[in-house]
Amino acid sequence: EDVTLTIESWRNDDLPIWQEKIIPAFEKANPGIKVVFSPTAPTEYNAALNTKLDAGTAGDLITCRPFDASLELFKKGHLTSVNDVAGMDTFNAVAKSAWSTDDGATTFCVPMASVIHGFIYNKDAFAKVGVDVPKTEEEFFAALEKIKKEGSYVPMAMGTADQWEAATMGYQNIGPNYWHGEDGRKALIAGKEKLTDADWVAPYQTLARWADYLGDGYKAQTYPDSQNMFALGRAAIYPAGSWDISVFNTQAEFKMGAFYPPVKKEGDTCYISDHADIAMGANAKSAHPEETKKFLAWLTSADFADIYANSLPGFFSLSNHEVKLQDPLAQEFVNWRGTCKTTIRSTYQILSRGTPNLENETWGASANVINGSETPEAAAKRLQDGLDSWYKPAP
Amino acid sequence: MSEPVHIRRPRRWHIAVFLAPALLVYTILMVVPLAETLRLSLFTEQDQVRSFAGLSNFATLFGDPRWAQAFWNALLNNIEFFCIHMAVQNPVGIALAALLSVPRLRGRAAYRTTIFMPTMLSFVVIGFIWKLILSPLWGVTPSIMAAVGLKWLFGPWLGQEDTALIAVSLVSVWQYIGIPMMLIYAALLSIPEEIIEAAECDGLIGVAQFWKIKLPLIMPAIGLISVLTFVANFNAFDLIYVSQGALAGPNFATDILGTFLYRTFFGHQLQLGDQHMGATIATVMFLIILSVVAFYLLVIQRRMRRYEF
Amino acid sequence: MGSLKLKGVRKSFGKFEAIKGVDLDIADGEFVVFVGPSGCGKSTLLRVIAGLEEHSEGNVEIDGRIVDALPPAKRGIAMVFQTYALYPHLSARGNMELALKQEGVARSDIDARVTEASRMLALDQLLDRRPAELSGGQRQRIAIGRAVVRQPSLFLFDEPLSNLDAGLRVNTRLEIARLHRLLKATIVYVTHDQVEAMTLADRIVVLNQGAIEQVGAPLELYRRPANLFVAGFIGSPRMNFVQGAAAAAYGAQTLGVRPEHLRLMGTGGTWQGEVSHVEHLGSDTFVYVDVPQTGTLTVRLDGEAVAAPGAKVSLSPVANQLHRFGPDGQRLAD
Amino acid sequence: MGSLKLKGVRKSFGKFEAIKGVDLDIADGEFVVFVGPSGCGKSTLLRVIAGLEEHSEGNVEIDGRIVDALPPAKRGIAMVFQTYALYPHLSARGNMELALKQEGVARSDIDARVTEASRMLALDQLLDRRPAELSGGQRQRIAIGRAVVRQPSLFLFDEPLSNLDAGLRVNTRLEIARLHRLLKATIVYVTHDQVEAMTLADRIVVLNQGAIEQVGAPLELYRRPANLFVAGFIGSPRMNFVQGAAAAAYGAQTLGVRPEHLRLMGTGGTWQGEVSHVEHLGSDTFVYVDVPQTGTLTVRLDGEAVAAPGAKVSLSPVANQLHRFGPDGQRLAD
Amino acid sequence: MAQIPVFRMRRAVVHGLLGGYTLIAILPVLLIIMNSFKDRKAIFNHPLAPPGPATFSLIGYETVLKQGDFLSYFQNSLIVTVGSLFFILLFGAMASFALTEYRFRGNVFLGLFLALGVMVPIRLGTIGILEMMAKSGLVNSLFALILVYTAQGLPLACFVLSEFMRTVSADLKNAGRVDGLSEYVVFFRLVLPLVRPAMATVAIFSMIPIWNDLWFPLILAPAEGTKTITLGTQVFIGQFVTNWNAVLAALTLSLTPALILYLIFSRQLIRGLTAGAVK
Ligand SMILES: Nc1ncnc2c1ncn2[C@@H]1O[C@H](COP(=O)(O)OP(=O)(O)OP(=O)(O)O)[C@@H](O)[C@H]1O
Ligand SMILES: Nc1ncnc2c1ncn2[C@@H]1O[C@H](COP(=O)(O)OP(=O)(O)OP(=O)(O)O)[C@@H](O)[C@H]1O
Ligand SMILES: [Mg+2]
Ligand SMILES: [Mg+2]
Repeated sequence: EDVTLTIESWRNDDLPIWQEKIIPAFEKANPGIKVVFSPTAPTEYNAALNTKLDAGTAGDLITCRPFDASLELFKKGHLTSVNDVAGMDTFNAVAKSAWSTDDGATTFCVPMASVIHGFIYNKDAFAKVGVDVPKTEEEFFAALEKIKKEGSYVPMAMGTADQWEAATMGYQNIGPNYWHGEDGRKALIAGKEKLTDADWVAPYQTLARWADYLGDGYKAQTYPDSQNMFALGRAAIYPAGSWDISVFNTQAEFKMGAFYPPVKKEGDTCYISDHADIAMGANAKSAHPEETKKFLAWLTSADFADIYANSLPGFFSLSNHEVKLQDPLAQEFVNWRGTCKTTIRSTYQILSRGTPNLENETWGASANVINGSETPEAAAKRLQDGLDSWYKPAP
Repeated sequence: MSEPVHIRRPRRWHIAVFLAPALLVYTILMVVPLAETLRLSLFTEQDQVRSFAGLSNFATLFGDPRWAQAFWNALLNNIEFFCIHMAVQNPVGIALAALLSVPRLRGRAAYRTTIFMPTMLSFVVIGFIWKLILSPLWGVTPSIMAAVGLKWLFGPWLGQEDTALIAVSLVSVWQYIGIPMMLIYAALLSIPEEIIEAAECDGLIGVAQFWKIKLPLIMPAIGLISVLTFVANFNAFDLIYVSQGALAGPNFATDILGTFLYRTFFGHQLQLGDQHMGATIATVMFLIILSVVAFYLLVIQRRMRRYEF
Repeated sequence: MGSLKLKGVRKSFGKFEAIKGVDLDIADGEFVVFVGPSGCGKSTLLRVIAGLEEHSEGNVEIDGRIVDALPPAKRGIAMVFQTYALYPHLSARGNMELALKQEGVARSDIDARVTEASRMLALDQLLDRRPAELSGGQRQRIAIGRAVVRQPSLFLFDEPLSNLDAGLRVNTRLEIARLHRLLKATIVYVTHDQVEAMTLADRIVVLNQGAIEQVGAPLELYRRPANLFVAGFIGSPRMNFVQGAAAAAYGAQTLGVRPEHLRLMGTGGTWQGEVSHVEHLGSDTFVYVDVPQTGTLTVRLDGEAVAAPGAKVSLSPVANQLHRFGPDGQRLAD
Repeated sequence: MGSLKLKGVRKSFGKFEAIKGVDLDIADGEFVVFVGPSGCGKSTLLRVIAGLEEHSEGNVEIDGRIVDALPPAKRGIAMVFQTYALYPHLSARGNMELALKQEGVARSDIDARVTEASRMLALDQLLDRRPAELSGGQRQRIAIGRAVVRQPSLFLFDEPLSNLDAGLRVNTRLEIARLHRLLKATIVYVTHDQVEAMTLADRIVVLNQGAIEQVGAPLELYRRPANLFVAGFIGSPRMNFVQGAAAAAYGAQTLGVRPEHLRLMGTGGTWQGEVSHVEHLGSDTFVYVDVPQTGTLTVRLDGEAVAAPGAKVSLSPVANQLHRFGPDGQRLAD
Repeated sequence: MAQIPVFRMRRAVVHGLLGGYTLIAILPVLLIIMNSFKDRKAIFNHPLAPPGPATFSLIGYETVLKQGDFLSYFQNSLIVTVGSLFFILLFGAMASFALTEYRFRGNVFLGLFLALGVMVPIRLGTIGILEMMAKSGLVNSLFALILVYTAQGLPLACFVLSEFMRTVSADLKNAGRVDGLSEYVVFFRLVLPLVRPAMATVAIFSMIPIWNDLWFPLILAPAEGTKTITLGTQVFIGQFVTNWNAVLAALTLSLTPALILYLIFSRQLIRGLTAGAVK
């Protein structure tokens, strides 16, 4: 008799792709196992999943958010170790770090994909206004100014209503250039740098300047609003996560290009956020541990890497399999891995473990800074104070 | 003549039979789990070990400036949220009911049905509808306001700290206005026709009649609605969660006790759920609501005159 | 001041015509009582006069002025409702004052009028109580007081005593009679109580199915009812109606004899019958006599008359107290 | 079957004692009427008998069996409520059948009983209507029918006619009297209507403030009221009470004279006075005479007596119809 | 005769005010429904215009209906809602009958005990409830939802029904008792039919949160076979957040059944609310 595995996930957007591509591929390779993809809205996912795990009714396979949220699940014994899953060696330590214990000894989720930040732009708009792809910050703001003057496009499509958009597409997007990627991030965790240091305040100062180039009423503009604004061709530049690519591919009727966050001065090293975002683990209470393991093992395969990356352009495989991307825009994003140094979002590892939660605070701070309701310095101080209240870096 | 004898009445088992199903379902599925949860407010957890903590969670909530600041912010917002309902929802609801109860009004049923309709919609739908409508991008509201020459008044209300709470409250008012309207309407109908006619004969018509005759007579209903509004507002959560997100932006300007509790209890994004602090907040909320309801039941309701018509 | 004229007043509720063309003249200071069976339109007519109900046709004139388009408050009337309709949230004083305040009457004047009315109705002790704290009779007096203070030219009363118990009813009835003598105001009064109608009215208006059957002084209606309906309606116990041969003997289609106008004798009366039932009230005795071919006749005897069911008796009507009606139900000339 | 015995029955609502120790024996087949002013405990006592109210002390015996602990359903009684209390969602037939069906009476038997009752009460045409579609009198008959079909040994009626209008009231009253003759059941009947009490009862029980004032046949109460309360309560218009010298002349603290037992004459009577008000009912005339030192006396005259307010008149009581009461309010031996 | 002019004036003002608010109440909903039938460009460029031949499009509905089994979601919602309402009304009516009809020790206490339920969001008890359901194997069954909603709806139902129970004539119940009916028969055959309008009122007030609830379907019965329509809609809104055709169509699809149910009940609702008034 067939065994049915249920996947818990917040990616309800991906439902059709799982149903039409990924699951059939797995089932074909593994007869006797049926898989059901059962997503929850992202806003409800954590609450629903935790409740179900506590009560023992969660699905067999758990889609893992990066870092502490999943680490906590592992500590509570909800997730099993995946060290023994065949094929785990296709991931390097960095890829696994988001789903491993602090000492790196145990990994509890199989990494699936990362996302990269950058800017997508409307090629037609750039041509019409006559601006080139900016390489430095100066050029970036010059371009924005020119587009604004010209008047037929909103220079940049972003809103602060949802808060996370400002933090993720704004602060975490441009920040690595200022704090020098992994160096800065690690120093912060080690307590050697502070959020009040110039390198950490600077991205907020830059962000504050964006306000002039956002659409009317950007304060009430939600993330879907921004997407629509750009997709409808009303805006020239869109601070993006690579996952936006698939949305725009189906909706935009103009040519698009992408550029990585402009650097301070010509010739500076560029840094990009290549953030381990999604992985999958096994529910310790699963009634079918064998089959679950089988599925996880399949996730490490080249097959899966190919299907996933190509059906969800913008989600880039974390494995070391060669994946040929068919989507040119996605390929453009991946290419930056060669040009720039990569890092992950600064707030995710360790620093959001306590209360107040640095990630959540960063959302508010980023939105406030753009809205002008808080100065970059005050925001930074507030964040650092919050962090200090519970975080004592190991000496 | 023989002495009267005393005979005991048999036990009334049927009372138990009538009560049992409701009490069982209610106790098992509601009271026990909730009590279980509220009990957590007296415990804390270190490394997956739960231990008794006395009132220290409450000390944290009120003593730790971060918790306290968030709590008071939520409480004040919640009070504002409630005040806006009291100031808008109930008066407008009463006014609508008063209009509906005008005698021999044509189309009464249609008005009533339509105005009650938003109450039937889910938060998801309402949150979404109003985000769309108020969205500067879609431009429905700006163009309507432009049509009446008020375009300059328009702003991204849901996104500004000083307007977001008011805007969300008004959406909530829009949604719930049908309830006070219906209840007051029923109360107005129960005023005997002859009292109204006596007032007509006495020269009290229209607004004067409403203030001097009807309003005093529906006071008990208004009291009831106020309490129901209070309870509903201090339990509210969904609408803000749907329209402003779990962080109740901008900058916690729309954070009320419900969202604060939810975020704390269940966690959010990278923030892990803290059942103990969540339960602490829930207990405080429970006490606030309980004390207001008790105050109403024991003090206000008893003083309020009820009229038998 | 206080005269009332109804000219061809009609009132329909949808298809149903509740008032079917009423013409009526009421002189200043008159006390007119509307009587009629339940549902005949008494209240509706009163409400049309008050302006609480819009009539469909005709005119209402108060003091020679057509008031059809005036709201109740502007008609110079005061109404006392069957259910009292006191404002439950106001004290007795508040109830009486409200209309005056609304009109903007000066404070001193208000006080004077309330004092006067409460003296007249013996309400002084009650002025600060609310309706809920008053007995039925007291409430009724407050309701009347509320009407009195407005000094209307026309009082309208809708069955004001029907909610009172027997004892109170007698007292309040006497009070209303006194009030009328005192104020000399015009009063239109609806009731279905025989005694009230007979004792209070200057003129009684008998309504039936929305139309006037007869208008006249109480004793006139009692003595000379214009038709079968009025004959049957006025008087208690009800008038006996005899048809067929017995009536033909008097040259009438229907012959009406009131129970108090039948004499009971051993033999030799006009009608022979058998006692079927006897009711002893102490002060009166009602004897029900089954007369073959004629039906049951009610006889009222004074005091404690002795009559046993089953006894064969003979009945005679008092000669000049017979009422003769034609085939159309109208009274035949005496 | 059908006898009822109350032994020292008391009933308190909290501190308030509504029934203050009632002893009463009612024989099988008797028609007993409870009268008394509003609030005196008539309904409460009836409800105690029915088992709807638990009494605080004493015993209720039906057919020699103490029923204190029996629920109403098991007492073998049927009750007719003042408000009819018909089941609004059931047809007339449904109302009558419900109890029988619930008892498990056979279908054929049910049909027989309903047919019998509806024949007796002339309900045949109404059986399929719901209460809302019936007039007050018809509803009352259904309520009685519902009681009748259960064939109880004891009927309880609580003011069954008080909601009816005058005409219907007379008819239904006669119907109940007939029913009693027909069924020979025991009936306990509450009313505050003089006429009903006098005409229906085998015995009247006069209650006042929760205690029995007097029990007796109607005419006995009329003729020999045991005390002032009963004297004032039985008879309409109310008995005149004279105190002071006028009463002392007859050797009494209070002298009672019924209005129908006063004779009006020009001069030479016992009391002199002035006519203050006259009410003409057609069949009777009530004359109110102000007698100095004594108060207002009511005189009932037959027919259309002529008497004008203001006239000086003289009054005499009918000799053997005087009621003398002592200082304690009790009747003095004749 | 002409109408009394004062009345006519007054009524015009009343209609103006009521009509105005009715627009406020209905316009947002109409806007959504209207735009769900338009193509993407038209939604954005002329949001206030009704769909015309040039702009009419059903693409949103196609997208939505292709994705999920709306009919089955609707059926689940219906079963849960109707089932819960049945138990809420039955149990609630029984309890409030006992509380209002009989005087017994603990009566007042039980009344207060039932009222506590409206003061804490039941969501907080989720873990306990879920564990209980898991133990009894009711997870992913509609029955679990029915049980929870019944518990959740009882306090308010008892509160409202008690008010109405008090208005049922005592004589009527007593007539039944004297007629030999047991307490159960009095309740089921006499009282219940008479409080039907009140039951409709409670039904509407209880129906709203049940029909619209997202949380418990998500936790207790998220399986495809037991998904409710609100949960289904929510998935769509998440999935097509930028595809406004689909979002508007999903919104329209999810709000229509609620409105239809409401229209069915609303007549009874009014009767329930005004039952005491118009005798
Ligand atoms: N608002 C209304 N709509 C329809 N019909 C009505 C309305 N008001 C009264 N009627 C009908 O008009 C008729 C007259 O009613 P009205 O109240 O005047 O009777 P009434 O003589 O006062 O009776 P009662 O002695 O019972 O008070 C009745 O048949 C009644 O059913
Ligand atoms: N449930 C109760 N609680 C408290 N007091 C009550 C209750 N029922 C009746 N009473 C009181 O008991 C007394 C007797 O009431 P009961 O109803 O028996 O009077 P009644 O003689 O039937 O009067 P009526 O002629 O007005 O019907 C009254 O004073 C009443 O106020
Ligand atoms: Mg009337
Ligand atoms: Mg009584």
